[in-house]
This record gives sequence, C-alpha cells and structure tokens, in this order.
Amino acid sequence: MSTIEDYGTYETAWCPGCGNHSILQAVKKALVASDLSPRDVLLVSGIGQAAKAPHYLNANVFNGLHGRALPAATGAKLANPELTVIVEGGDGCNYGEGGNHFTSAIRRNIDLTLLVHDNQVYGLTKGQASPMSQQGFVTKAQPDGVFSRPFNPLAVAVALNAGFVARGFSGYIDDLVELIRQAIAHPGFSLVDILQPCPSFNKVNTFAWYKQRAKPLSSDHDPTDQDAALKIAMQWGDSIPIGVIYKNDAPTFESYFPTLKQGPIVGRSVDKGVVQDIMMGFA
Amino acid sequence: MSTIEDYGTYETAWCPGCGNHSILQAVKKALVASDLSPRDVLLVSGIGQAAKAPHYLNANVFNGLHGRALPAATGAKLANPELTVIVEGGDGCNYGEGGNHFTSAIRRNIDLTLLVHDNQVYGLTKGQASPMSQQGFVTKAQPDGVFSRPFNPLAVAVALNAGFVARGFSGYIDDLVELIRQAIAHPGFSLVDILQPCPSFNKVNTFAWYKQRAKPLSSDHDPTDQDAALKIAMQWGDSIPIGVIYKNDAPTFESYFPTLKQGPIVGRSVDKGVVQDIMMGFA
Amino acid sequence: MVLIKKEKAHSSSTFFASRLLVIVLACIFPGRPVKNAITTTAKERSALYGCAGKALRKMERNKVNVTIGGEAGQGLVTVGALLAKGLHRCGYDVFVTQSYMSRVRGGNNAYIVSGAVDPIHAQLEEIDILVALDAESVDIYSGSLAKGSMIVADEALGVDGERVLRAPFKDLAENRYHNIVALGLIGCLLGLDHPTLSSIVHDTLGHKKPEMAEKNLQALEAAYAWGNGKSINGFKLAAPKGADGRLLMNGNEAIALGCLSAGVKFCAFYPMTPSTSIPLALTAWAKRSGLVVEQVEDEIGAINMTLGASYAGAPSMVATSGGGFALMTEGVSLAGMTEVPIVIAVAQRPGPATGLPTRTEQGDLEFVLHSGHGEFPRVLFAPGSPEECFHLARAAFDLAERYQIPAFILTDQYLADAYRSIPPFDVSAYPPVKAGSSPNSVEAPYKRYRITKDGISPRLLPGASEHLVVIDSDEHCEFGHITEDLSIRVAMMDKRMRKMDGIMSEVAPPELFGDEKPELLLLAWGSTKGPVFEAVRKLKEEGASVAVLHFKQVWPLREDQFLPMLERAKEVVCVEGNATGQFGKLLRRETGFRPHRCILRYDGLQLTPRYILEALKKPASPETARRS
Amino acid sequence: MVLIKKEKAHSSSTFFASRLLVIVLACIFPGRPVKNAITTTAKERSALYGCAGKALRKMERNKVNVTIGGEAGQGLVTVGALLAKGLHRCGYDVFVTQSYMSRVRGGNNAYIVSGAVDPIHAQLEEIDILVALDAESVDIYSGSLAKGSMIVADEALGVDGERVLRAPFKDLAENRYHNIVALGLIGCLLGLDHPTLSSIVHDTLGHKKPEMAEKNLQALEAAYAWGNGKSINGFKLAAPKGADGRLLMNGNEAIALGCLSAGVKFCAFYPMTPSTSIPLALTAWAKRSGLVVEQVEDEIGAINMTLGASYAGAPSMVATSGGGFALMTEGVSLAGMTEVPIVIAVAQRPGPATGLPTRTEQGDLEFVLHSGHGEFPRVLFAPGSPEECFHLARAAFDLAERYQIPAFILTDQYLADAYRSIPPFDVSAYPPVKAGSSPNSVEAPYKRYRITKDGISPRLLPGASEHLVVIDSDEHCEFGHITEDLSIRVAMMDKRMRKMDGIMSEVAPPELFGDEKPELLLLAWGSTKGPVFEAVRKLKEEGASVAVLHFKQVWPLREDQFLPMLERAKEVVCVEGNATGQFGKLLRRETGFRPHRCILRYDGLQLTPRYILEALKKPASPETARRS
Ligand SMILES: Cc1ncc(C[n+]2csc(CCOP(=O)(O)OP(=O)(O)O)c2C)c(N)n1
Ligand SMILES: Cc1ncc(C[n+]2csc(CCOP(=O)(O)OP(=O)(O)O)c2C)c(N)n1
Ligand code: SF4
Ligand code: SF4
Ligand SMILES: [Mg+2]
Ligand SMILES: [Mg+2]
Repeated sequence: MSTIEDYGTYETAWCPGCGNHSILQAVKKALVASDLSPRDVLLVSGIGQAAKAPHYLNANVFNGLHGRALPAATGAKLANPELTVIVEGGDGCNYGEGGNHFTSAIRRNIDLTLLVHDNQVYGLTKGQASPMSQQGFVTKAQPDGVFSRPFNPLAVAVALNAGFVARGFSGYIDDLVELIRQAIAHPGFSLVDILQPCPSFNKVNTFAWYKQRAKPLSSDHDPTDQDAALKIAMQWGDSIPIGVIYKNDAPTFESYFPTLKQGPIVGRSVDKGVVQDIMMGFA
Repeated sequence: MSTIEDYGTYETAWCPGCGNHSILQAVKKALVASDLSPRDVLLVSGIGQAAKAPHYLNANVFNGLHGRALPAATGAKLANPELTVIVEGGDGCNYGEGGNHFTSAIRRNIDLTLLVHDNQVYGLTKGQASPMSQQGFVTKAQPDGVFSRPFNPLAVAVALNAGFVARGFSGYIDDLVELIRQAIAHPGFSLVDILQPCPSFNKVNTFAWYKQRAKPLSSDHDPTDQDAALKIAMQWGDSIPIGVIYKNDAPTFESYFPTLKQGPIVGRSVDKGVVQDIMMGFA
Repeated sequence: MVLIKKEKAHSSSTFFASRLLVIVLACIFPGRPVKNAITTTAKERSALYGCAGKALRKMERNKVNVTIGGEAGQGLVTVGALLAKGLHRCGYDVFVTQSYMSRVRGGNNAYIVSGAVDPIHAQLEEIDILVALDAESVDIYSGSLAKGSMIVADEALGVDGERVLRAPFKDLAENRYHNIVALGLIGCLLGLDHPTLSSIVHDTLGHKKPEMAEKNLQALEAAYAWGNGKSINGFKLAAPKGADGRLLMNGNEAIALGCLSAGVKFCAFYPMTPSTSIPLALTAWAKRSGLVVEQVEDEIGAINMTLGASYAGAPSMVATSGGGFALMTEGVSLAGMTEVPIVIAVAQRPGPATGLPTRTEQGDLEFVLHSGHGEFPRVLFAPGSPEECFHLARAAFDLAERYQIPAFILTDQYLADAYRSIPPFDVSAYPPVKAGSSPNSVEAPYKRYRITKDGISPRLLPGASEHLVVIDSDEHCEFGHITEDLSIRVAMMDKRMRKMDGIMSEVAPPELFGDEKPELLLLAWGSTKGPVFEAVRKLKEEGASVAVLHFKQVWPLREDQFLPMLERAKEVVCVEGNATGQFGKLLRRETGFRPHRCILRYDGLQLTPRYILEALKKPASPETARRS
Repeated sequence: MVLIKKEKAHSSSTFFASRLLVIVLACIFPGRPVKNAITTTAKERSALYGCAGKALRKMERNKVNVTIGGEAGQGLVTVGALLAKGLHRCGYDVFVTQSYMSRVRGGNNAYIVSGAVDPIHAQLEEIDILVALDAESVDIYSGSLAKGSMIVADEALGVDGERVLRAPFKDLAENRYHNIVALGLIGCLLGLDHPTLSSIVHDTLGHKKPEMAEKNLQALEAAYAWGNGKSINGFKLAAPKGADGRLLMNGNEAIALGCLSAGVKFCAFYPMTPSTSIPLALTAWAKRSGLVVEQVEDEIGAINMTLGASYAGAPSMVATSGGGFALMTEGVSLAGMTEVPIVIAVAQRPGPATGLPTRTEQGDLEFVLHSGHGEFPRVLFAPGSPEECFHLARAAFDLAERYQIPAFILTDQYLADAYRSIPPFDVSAYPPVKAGSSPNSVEAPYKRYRITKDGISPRLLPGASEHLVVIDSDEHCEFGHITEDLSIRVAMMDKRMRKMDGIMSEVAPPELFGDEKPELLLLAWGSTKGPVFEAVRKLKEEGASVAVLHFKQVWPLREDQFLPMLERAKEVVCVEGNATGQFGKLLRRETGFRPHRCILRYDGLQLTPRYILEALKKPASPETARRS
C-alpha cells in the first residue's frame, strides 16, 4: 500500500493560483488510489510550466524535450512494459510541437496515460497562443487575436479510436483523481485533457470561466458509444462536458510484439547461439 | 482560356499501372476546367512517388522536403495570395512525416488545395507501412503486420472543421477532376484524399479492391451537415464513400491579416517614413 | 521514500538562490564557484559599512549602477525599464542587462541599469544602488555592492545595516504600486527630475485603466515627496551629455528594426526564449509596415513556411534558439539546395538540450556553421552591440538575397536583452533589398538554375511573368527539374559553391580596438564585444600593450584581414562564452593559427571585464586547457 | 506554353541516362564531365572489337567483373545477388556494388559483381561481362568494358557487335524468368557449376509459389543447356581458394549484426535510403533475438523513442540518413544532456536536401560532428569495410553505454550496399554491453548525476530498485532535478566534458597500409578504404614510396597516433568523397597540420582506384583548390 507521503512534497516554481497545483495533488492522489509505488511509476514530460510537474513528486522521471514526451514514453514502455508510464505536459507541448506524436500514440494504442494541463496558452514562454487558444484570443504575439480555429484533441482522439478519452477540470479535484485513476487503470492509450486556469497569461479562460461551463457528463452517457462520444467531444462553449467521453478495449500496442510476451526486453541476456545462427545465414 | 496542352506532357518515373498516372491527368484537366494558366498555379510537394507529380506538368513548382509541403505552401500563399496553390503528395508525406502540418493547415483554413495520393504505403522507399496502411498489412518492415490503427484524415479534418473535405479514387477520373475543381474553387483549406493503387508495393489495396469498394456518396448527403459528415468520414471497409463529404464557408486565414487586404506583400515597397517612425518610438 | 524534503533554506554560496532551488539545495557540493559568486556574508557586510556611519556623499558622480532585484511578478522589469528610459531621456548613456529565471512568478530576477555621463560599453560591475524588492535580493547581491553603495528597501522587509534606505512603502502607496515607489526613490537618489519620470510613467503605463495610471503617478509623487523630505540625493549624477533623439534599444529590437529597414516582409517563428522578442517586435509593427508574422505549429513548419514565402518573393526570416534551431537544420539544407534566400536569427542560450533557458552562452557557433546535411555556402554574422544588430541584420538580408543563401545572425540572451543608448540610424539612407530579378532581364527559356560564372542564377518570382519558376530539393537541372545525371550534379555543386568567391570578397573585417601592434591580443566575437573592449581599455590605462580584434562576421573568415596581426602578437587569447573554445578552433582550422590561450565562460552569465582581467592573471585551469 | 517537350532522346555524354532524364535532357550543358563518363560511341566500339573476330579466350582467369544493367523492376538485383552468392559459395572472393536510381520501375540500375580467386578490396573497374537486360545499358556501360570483354543480351534487344553473346531468351523461358536465364548464361561463361547455382536459386526463391520456384529452376537449366551447347566458357575462373563458412555481407547487414552482437534491444527508425536496410535486418531477426524494432511517425519521434527505451535500460539505436538525421539533432543534444546512451547510424548520401537519394557521398562529417546545440562529448566511427562495420557497431554500443554518450556510425550508400566475402566473426567471444550499473553498487541517496572524477555517474534503471532515476533536459543537480544554480551548471558541464579524457584514452588509431615512412601519404576515412588501399597497392607495384592512413574513428582524434608520420611525409593528400575536404579541415583544426592536397569526389559515385591515381597525376582543379 502506497501513501501520499511516499510521493513527497516539493516547493514548485508555479504561480500562486495556478491550476497546476491542483493537478499535481490529483496526480499524487490518483497514484495512491492506484496503489502504485514511486519505483513503479515513470513520469515523462516535455518542456513548459506543466512539464515541470514530474519534478514535484517522487517517481522515476524522464523530463525530455518540448513536445517530445510521448515518443520518449513509448520507448520506455516498449523497453519495460512493467513500468506505469504517465506523460504530463502542456497543451502546447502535446497538441502543438508534439502534435504528430499525439495522433501516433493514439494510433498505436500504447498503454500510456497522457495528462494534458490545458491552459489554452503557452505559459512558460509568457503568453503566446497555444493550439487550444480560442479564435480571437489576444496576446502579444497575436495582437489582432488568434486567426486559427482551435485544435480539438478529444474529437481527434475519438475519431482515431483512442483507448480512453476524458476531460477533467483542475477545479474539480476529486473527479479529476478518479479520471486519472481510471486512465491509469485502462490498458491502452488514455488521454485526460485537463482544463487548467493560468491566471498569469490567460485572462479569458479563467477559473470562474471554466467553473461556470465545466459540466459533468450525464451518467447515462455510454462511453463505448463512439458516435455519441464524437458528438460530446465536439461540444465547447457555454457547456463543456467533463468526464469519460469514450473508451474501447482494443488490444494494446505492446501486446502485438511477440518478443514482449516473454516480459520486458530490458535486462534480457543476449543468446549468442542465435547471433551465431543469424550470422551463418549469410554464409 | 487555358488548354490541356498548356500543361505539357512529360515522361514520368512512375511504374506502369500506378494510380499516379490518372491523378496527374485529373489534375491537369481540373486546372483547365478551373481556367487557370500555368503561371498562376503553384504546385508544392514533398518527397515520395506522388510528390514527383509537379515535375510532370507546367506550373510553378516548389518541390521541397518530405512531409513539409504544407508549411511551404502556406508561406507562399501568405506572401502572394494571388497564386493558386496546390499541394500534392503521398499519404506518408502528409499524414506521416507531415502530420503536424496537416492539422495545423486545417486549423488555419488557409486557401490551399491538398491532394493526397493515398496508396496506403510508402512507395518511393519500397514498401514500408504508411499511416494509412491497414492493421495487419504485411511489409518487410512490418513482417507481423502493422500493429497501429490507421490514421483517418477525413474524420480528423471534419472534426477540426476543415473548409472542404472530399475523397476521390484514381479509377474514377471524371469524378476526380470535378472534386479537384471544386477543391480549387473552394476558398479555404480543401482536402482531397485520393485512393491510389500502388501495384508495386500494395498488393492488398489494389485497383480491384478499391474499385469494388469505392461508392459515390448519395446525392442527398448534405456536405454542410457536420454530424452526417463525421459519420461518413468514419466509414471504411466494404463500402468506402467517394465525393464531397464536408464543407463550410468559414473565412480564410489570409482574410484575417489586415496587411493582406491591400494585396500581396510580395513586391510592396518599404515605407522609410514608417521605419523612421517606428525607430523613433525607441527614443 | 521521500528523497528530497521540502525545506526552506538559503546559502550564500548559491549565486542565484530561488524558491525552486530549495528543492535542489540538497545537491549542493563543493564545485568550483563561479567567478563572481558572492563571498561576503551579512556579518562581513555590516563590518564593511557599519563603521562608516557617515552622511551620504554629496559629490556628483559620472556613473551609477542601479540594480533592482526581486521575484518574477513583482514588477521589477517595469521599474527597471522606466528608470532606464528616464536616464536615457535625460541624456545619460544607459546600459541595461537582465538576469532572469525560467519561471513566471517567484525565483529571483534582476534588472541592472547603468547610467553614465560618458559612453559605456559594458555593465558596471559594482552595484551603487541595490533596490531590493524582496529580502533574498539582499543576500544575493550584497557581495557585489560598491563602496559607498546603498540598499533601498521597503522597511517592511526588515533589512538592517547602516547604508540601507528603509522607506515606509505602505504609507506611500498601495501594494501593487510599490514598484513605482521604488522608482521614485531611485529618482530622488539620482537627482532625476520628477516631471521627466512622470511623463515617462504616463507614456508607458498610460494605456492602463485611467485610475491605475493615476495611482502610478501618485505613487511616484509620494515617493519623491518622501525622498526630497529626507534629502536623499547622494547619488546625484553630473550633467548629461547625450545628444537628442538617441534610442534606447536592446539587441533583439535592433535586429528587428534592421530587418524592417532591410525590407523583411515575412517572419515565421515558434516561441523560444531568448529569440521571441524579435518576432514580437515585428508583430507589433506588422500592420503599419505591411508584413506578415506567423506563429507556427513547430520550428520545422516555421522554416519551411519562411522558405515558401521567400520563394514567392517576400524577403523572409525566422528567429529561434538552439533547440528550435536544431529542428530547422533540414530546412537550412533545403535553403542551400534550392537557393532560396533566408535570414535566420539564432539567439543562443546555454545547452545542451533545454539547458538554462534564460541565460546566455556562445555555444552554438559550430552547430550553426555546420547545420544542415550536405555542403553549400552560407554566412554567419555575430553582432556585438545593438548598432551591429541593426547593421548586420541588414547585411544578412542583403547577402541572403544577392547570393540566394541562408544568412545567419548569431545573437544570445545577453545581447538580446541588453538595452543601450545609441544614436538613431539614418534609415532614409539605407536601401531595402530587392527580392528576385526582373523578368525582362532573363534569357528565354528561363532557367532558374542557369549555370553562371559567379554561381548566381537569375531568380524570378512565381506568378510575376510567363516564366515558370521551378525549384527542387533533389539535385536538379538548370530548369529546376529533378535529375539523376551525375555530371549535372557536379556542375550544380560547383555553381553553388562558386558563390563563396563573391561572398569572400565582401567579408566584414574584424574590428581592432587598442594598439596596432600589441603584445597581448585578445580575440572576441559576437556579444562579448563590450566587456572585452572594456577590459582592454582598463589594461591600456594600466599601460599594457594590448588590443582586441572583434569578429562580427564569423563565417567565412579571411585570414588576410587579421592573420599578420595574430602572428605579430606575443600572446593571442581567445575570449568566448562557451566551454570548448569554438571560435579559436575554427580560426585554427581556417588559418592554422592556434590562439595561445582561451578564456572561456559557461556558467550562463556574460563575460565581464573583471572576469577577463582576472582570468588573464591566472594560469589556464586544467578544465579549460584540456579543451582548447 | 510548353517549356520542355516530351521527347525520346539519348546522349552518350549522359552518364546514367534514364527515362526520367529525357525530361531534363534539354538542360544538358557543357559541364565538367564526370571522371569515368562514357566517351566511346557505338561506332567506336565496333571499331574496337569488330576487327578481333577471334574465338573466346580459353585461358582461366583470376578475377572477373560481371555487371548487370537494366531497368528497375527487371529483376537485376535478384540475378546479381544470386550470382554473387554463387561465386561466394564456390569459394571466390566477392565484391558487389550497386548503382540505382530513386525510382521503383524504369531508369537504369546496375548491379556489379566482381569475383576473384584472391581477396579484393575494391570493385574491379573494367567490365568483363556486361549483362544487358535492356538496350540502354549497352550505351551506358560499353565505355567501361575491358579488353576481351563480352556483352550478354537477349537477341530480341538487337544489340550488335562482334563480342555480343545474343541468346534466344524467349525460347529458353517465359518473360518473367528472363533474369534467371541471364544468370544461367553467366554461370556457363564463368564455369560455375550448375548444381551450386540451382541450390542457391532454390534456397533463395524457394519460398515463392511452388510452380514459380520450379519455373526458375527450369529457366536456369535451359540457359545452362543452351550455353553448354555453344561451349561458352571463355571466362572460366581458376580454382577458388576461399575458406569454408565465409559470409557474404554488405555494410548495413554487418552494422546490424554488430549491433545484435553488442546486445541491441531496441531500434526505432523512419525509412530513409540508404539506411533502411539496417532496421530491416534487425526487424527480420527481432523475434528470434528478443528485440523491438519500431517504424516511427517521423525521425524526431524515432530518436526520442530510442532515448526513452535506452533510459529504461534497453541498449538502443536509430538509423537514418542526412535529412532524417537533421531532424534528430535536438535529440542528439538531449542525449548529451541527459547522458542517455544511444547509437546513431547515419548513412550518407549526396546533399544538400534530398540531393541524390540513392547515391553515395561523405558530405555529412562536419554536420554529424557538430550536431545538436550546446557542447557535450561524443564519438564518431567511420567503417571502411563490412568487418569494420561489425566491429565499430560493437564499439559504438560499448562506448555509448560506458560513457553514457551518443556514439555515431557514419556510413554511406556505397558501403551500405557493397557486399563482400568476409570471414565469419567469432561472435561467441564478444561480450554484449550491459546497460546501467547494479543498484547495489551505488551510495544512498542515489544521485543519477553524481559528480565523479572520470565524469561517469552511476546509471541505474527505472523500476529496477527502490532508487528513483530522474533525468532532465534542463541543467540539473546531481539528483537530476532542474536547477538554475549557476555553480552547479559549471560543475555539471565539467563533469560531462571530463568523459572526453577516458574517451581519448581509447581512440582507435588509424590503420597504415604501405610504407612506414612514405614520401606520398594518402589520408582516407570511412568507406573509401578499399579503393584507396587498392590505389596504394598499385602505386607500390610501380615502385612508389607510398602509404595510406585510414581513419575508422574520426572523432575524437589523437594527434600522437599519426601526426609524426604526417610531418615526415613529403606530400600528404587527403582523399574524400565530398566537395569541401571536411576531414582535412578537421585534421587541421585539431593538429594544425594542413594536407598538401585533397582529392575530392562529389558526383554521387564512390572514389575508385583509377579516379585516385588519375587525380594524383593531375594538378588540383581550381574548384577543389578554392575549397581545400
Ligand atoms: C524545440 C523548442 N521550441 C520551443 C521551446 C520553448 N518553449 C518552452 S515551453 C513552451 C510552450 C509551453 O506551452 P505549454 O506546453 O502549453 O505549457 P505551459 O507552460 O502552458 O504549461 C515553449 C514554446 C522549447 N523549449 N523547445
Ligand atoms: C526527412 C526524410 N525522411 C525520410 C525520407 C525518405 N522518404 C522519401 S519518400 C518517403 C515515403 C514516401 O511515402 P508517401 O509519402 O506515401 O509517397 P509515395 O511514395 O507512396 O507516393 C520516405 C520515407 C526523406 N526523403 N526525408
Ligand atoms: S504562467 Fe500560467 S500555467 Fe504557468 S505557473 Fe503561472 S499561472 Fe500556471
Ligand atoms: S511504387 Fe507504387 S506508387 Fe510508386 S510509382 Fe510504383 S506503383 Fe506508383
Ligand atoms: Mg499551456
Ligand atoms: Mg504513399
């Protein structure tokens, strides 16, 4: 049995009032609720405010490059599927710079949990638009407002048959813990997009703004109904659905590799007889 | 009035029986049907068999890097919106290496026409799986079959509110000409995903395979109905819908730039008075 | 198991302590201290000043260093910028550097303003007035205080010591205007007149809500009133000499202005410190100057978009930093092959990888010089001041367009953020570049890659005439079509490489400062210019036979411009902000000449005159010797 | 307006004409011809051979070059590979090179097989038997025919001339088995025994549909019957000497095997010629050897995935080519900062950009050496033969794991595709690498980046013990947590750079071939080894005082291993497959020694002994002189 103390307490570099603080709490609680020990957990992140999160709890950590957490996590998971691998990072990291890895991780259905701190802005670099910024959102880099339409990670994930697709809100911490716990428990790729106020740079999508709109999904939504899920995923505006939007039980990517059926490749010894055989195939 | 002769005839480096030949014809006919002269057309491509297409007709050509045609095209269009910019390339180029630019071009709704020669395989590099290869598709690089689920460009495009979304088939050349013509005519981002047999490397999705499945959309489909479009975009299997799946009339990306309202930035002279003013803002 | 416990701890041996650092304090170890680490403790300090107890000096001074320290989010950049503008507008020469952490709130940042009657080329290294917006700043910076210096702090911070000006901030204004109170106090100390500062506050913050703007002015007034009441003017500056119309500008702003004057029409970028302020400046000017600036999905998209725009005829640029530039290297190679002009500003910061994102370094010279697969001509400029930023940005556009090549501007965080007072540029005298040739000037059939003697082929713009413009990333024939003819390959490579001849004929020579035939010759490039010049000036004052050669163009090099001088000198020392002496190695590769020594710095801070002078006195460290 | 019309045209001055080329023939211009361009015309040829009219020579020969030319898709690789295997199995030394275009069907490709009684190190440059699967091949290769050579062609092709063996292909087999007919004819000419070839055909093509396999064997038999009937055995090879159990292997296969033997467990890649065959070989072995190979969405993903796998404890690699590698440079920097071991195979091809995707070049040395922003240690190996591919792949894994650095294998299209007969490796004698240290060996608290004397910190694997393994792309403290403490920064940079000391102590020295104290010393690196050795052998036969130093490790360099020799030689000539003499420049940078001359080639083909010998006779061209 792991406890919340196992995960430690650290002082963070985040602003007061930032949604990241709650998400960090939720992650720790979810890890405890999943009865995981720090040694079994690998947190992978990129660069950004959100991507600093792995430094603030006890676990194995691969804090890599901006936008490149998903492939690094995929490599680690393929090398050692016994690790519980969680990817944490911002909306810029995962839907912007890392957009190609996002759709590819979904397509693989690799058993990772992706937690996106979605503040609809680039926090660390001081407030440029992110792919989640709404049209018209004004920043120093977009003084006439954002011209592009926002990305829709949930709709894309459902359309590409992602294993588990959910949206959370940093302001509903208990729900968030439960969403993250389920995402971790789900075998296959899990996405939890987490609405996260950034009081320093997003003065539009504030805590109050999210709070007013974030509406838990009605309990009669069937997350295995893809059509329904797609419709829900397309919703954004006065009401923003929170909860598990979609899931399926497609086999995980790892399960396809014949080699991995014998356990992790890490630490497996080299069979010199096989090498010899393979070599002699060239005779 | 332009004629098909204006676009010339070239010997290609493609295999006999390849769907690329028909697509090339269709593009030429569509350009004529759109009454465009070679000088007004810019063809942008990446690297791959499909991406060689621009060398086989008369037009302005930017044959750039594998996967990077869309941003190059976007730059050219922003610099000179008077050019009709068409991006041509393979499924690997646009949905694989260039995946992040694909979703971003959609989000911009920039007035480009993207023609994807979708042979569900990497042709030029001799037959590895592409993002469009079906699960289980066997290649030298995927001897146990492809493990990932395929990408779904149409569903992603519809989910992200792309301007114009269509699927064609190289075997239905007249329909294809019309789809391309409409795509060019549409102001905003247009995608035509074109089923294209690759007799050399895709022995599964052959001409016959496509021919049997490619079904023109019923005439009562309303392409402005996004929900319906999403459902159609999700269809793949015994019946593969062909035609205009979705369109909307969102403003183009270019139309948002105050600067571009005065015409192309190309060739515009520098107002030294303005430079002086700006400089003196630092005094 | 909790490895590292949360604890609140400080250590004076930490150069920049921060809240974040409390996490990692457990990692502190007896490493080599950085050169200008703080060594005095609070006790030592009070011993230093405590005895004095004198009234503040009344003598007027020629220069002053005001350092404002505090947490991110306390508004210290605002105070610093207003102060700098105030000094500048009054006619003093201003030099600003910034030191900040990679976070939005908290930590410890500093905004360092030097003001002087005569021109200054490097930051004054000792602090005369430390404005401490938090207590931590006192710990951090007190070791850098000059003799006779003063600390200005809110009395609520409880900073003690003789030379501390404790002001009752809460009586003078509400919390959120405390930074303006600090500004007022500095104004009093320096003897800046109140109306000048008021008008700057009004100009700068006037666009805020009217009552906020008003409160700012009130806070300033209250501070002046309090300060004048106490007659605090011990740092009064002598009468200024600066001419009218000078600009206060940092390196990135000067690059942006240079690009604008050169005729940039398109800029794509993905945000990355410390490059972002270049596109942000252009963005702010876009509507007035008819240019398009686009934030792209990633750096790969940014450079390819830029090449697309340039192909179409818009003089174009990207700006980025090391990690983002890494993603652009394939695009650099594309520029080389397609001969599409592009200007690439690379603002260096310490690597590898994410490294120290808000600090400075000159660690990417070799990387940029060799970026992109295959071989093709390029030029690299490395400005040493805002003036050079402006002129070299222009030169980069000029060469990029004329030779159809990628042209680089290598800057760094230090230069990017360093404000200087500079004379205005005569922008009306500088012509913008012209993209492409006139369709009338070409022979038919038009060949984009016509083989020419100087390697430069006629570049037309698509859509501008009947001529079709075909470019290709594959090896191509003169028409731009893909070819696998291997003799064409050779002809095309030779054509492209021939452009180096022309480029070589117009290399900007290094600038000499000091003796013509010095015994000690320093070599420097890029942003270190000011500090190295300053070091040389000091050495010359001491009577040394010394000079510095500063390279503002670092590729290609022309040995005839400098080699005789190197060979004449007794000792040649290469000064660089990196760990391996990259420029020194390049010099050896190109000329065979090996600098006798390197002075290197790679702790994230800029080389300073003092650092250089101390290093010159010491034997080279084994770490440095191994590498250079 | 039609700029370039479709036309069917041929030109004997085009080295590799192709269907595609007809488009671009309009671009042909009087460029410098490539060194071994074809100059004889069909008329000249018939003059050359026509007079002879003699019977085929009956003498046995020691070596033979069989070149099979034809369109992509005609099955020439199959014939070539079967022939090579046949010669190899019979005990001859085999050397295969390939020349192909960037297309799937059509164009003109060649598969060149040399067979010899004694070991050969470079392709024989003159063709003894030209098997022309299309008429174009005759035009293209006839200029390279040896005296007394023969052309083998289907009589339907209508190739005329005295020394043409015109066989009635259509009588011997159906169209699709014509390539096997050609094989049979070659077998007859060389005097290879039919059963050996049959069994190879059976082994290789037996997995096809049974009736197809059968038809292949029938075609072979028919060809033998026809050939024996005509007693065509004028190219009979003398008795072979090759030992049993030798391998026929190309460079990429040898790299893959070396990686396997070193214990590779994970490989990620994105397809790119000419690197793809490395991951494809590993893929074929994956199930048997317990490794995971994954084709990734792009190269950025590939390197980051590899770093993730390596961090987790799987010895890991990526393989790519220039343009793909360009996208990996940020990841290289990440490896440098996080100290995660990684092996990176870069298979060079001519750039810039897409360049000539199926040709060879050594143009990426500088790019790879300086790839990634910031400064960190690395090693670069450049094998010169399949044996070196194997051993250096092992060395790369060994150094990568022990020093926790990126280790590079620089190969190129030539070496990648060149098959050689080589002795088997004693794989049982070679230990695999061990990823990470034992958890018991570390002090608590565990610090991933403990500052150590040799710079190497204990690397544990996540999940393997209670110890948590924290790595960070930011500058970090010993625990791996992000830090902005600038003194830690310096200590970490020094720690990382200190690894260079150990790396320097085990640099593989260059290999000398020829005189110990030569007057003429050639320098070579990587894939050019064979041709340069062969050139030296020829010069020595002529009595010259000559040698070559071949560098298989190109970074770091240790001057004590070679500088005295360079200084002793009268002339030092650097031979490289690129346009700017990159290795020569690197040598000068590191040692101050400047090679007196460079012999460079950059037309997409490998340097050959003849090319080198001719270049040695000529003065350096101005193009080359300018650059080197
Ligand atoms: C390759 C690269 N490009 C750009 C950056 C600069 N950068 C760091 S974080 C960031 C954006 C962060 O936004 P997001 O991922 O949404 O995280 P947040 O700070 O909002 O939590 C950027 C652009 C970088 N570190 N690396
Ligand atoms: C950066 C980079 N990576 C890889 C390649 C090699 N490459 C060229 S084309 C191609 C795939 C082509 O597939 P697709 O786009 O589907 O085109 P097709 O040939 O099937 O028409 C690849 C992987 C390259 N040229 N550049
Ligand atoms: S900038 Fe925004 S996201 Fe970052 S810590 Fe501050 S409030 Fe949070
Ligand atoms: S490989 Fe496939 S896609 Fe390429 S030309 Fe041949 S048939 Fe067409
Ligand atoms: Mg964000
Ligand atoms: Mg394809």
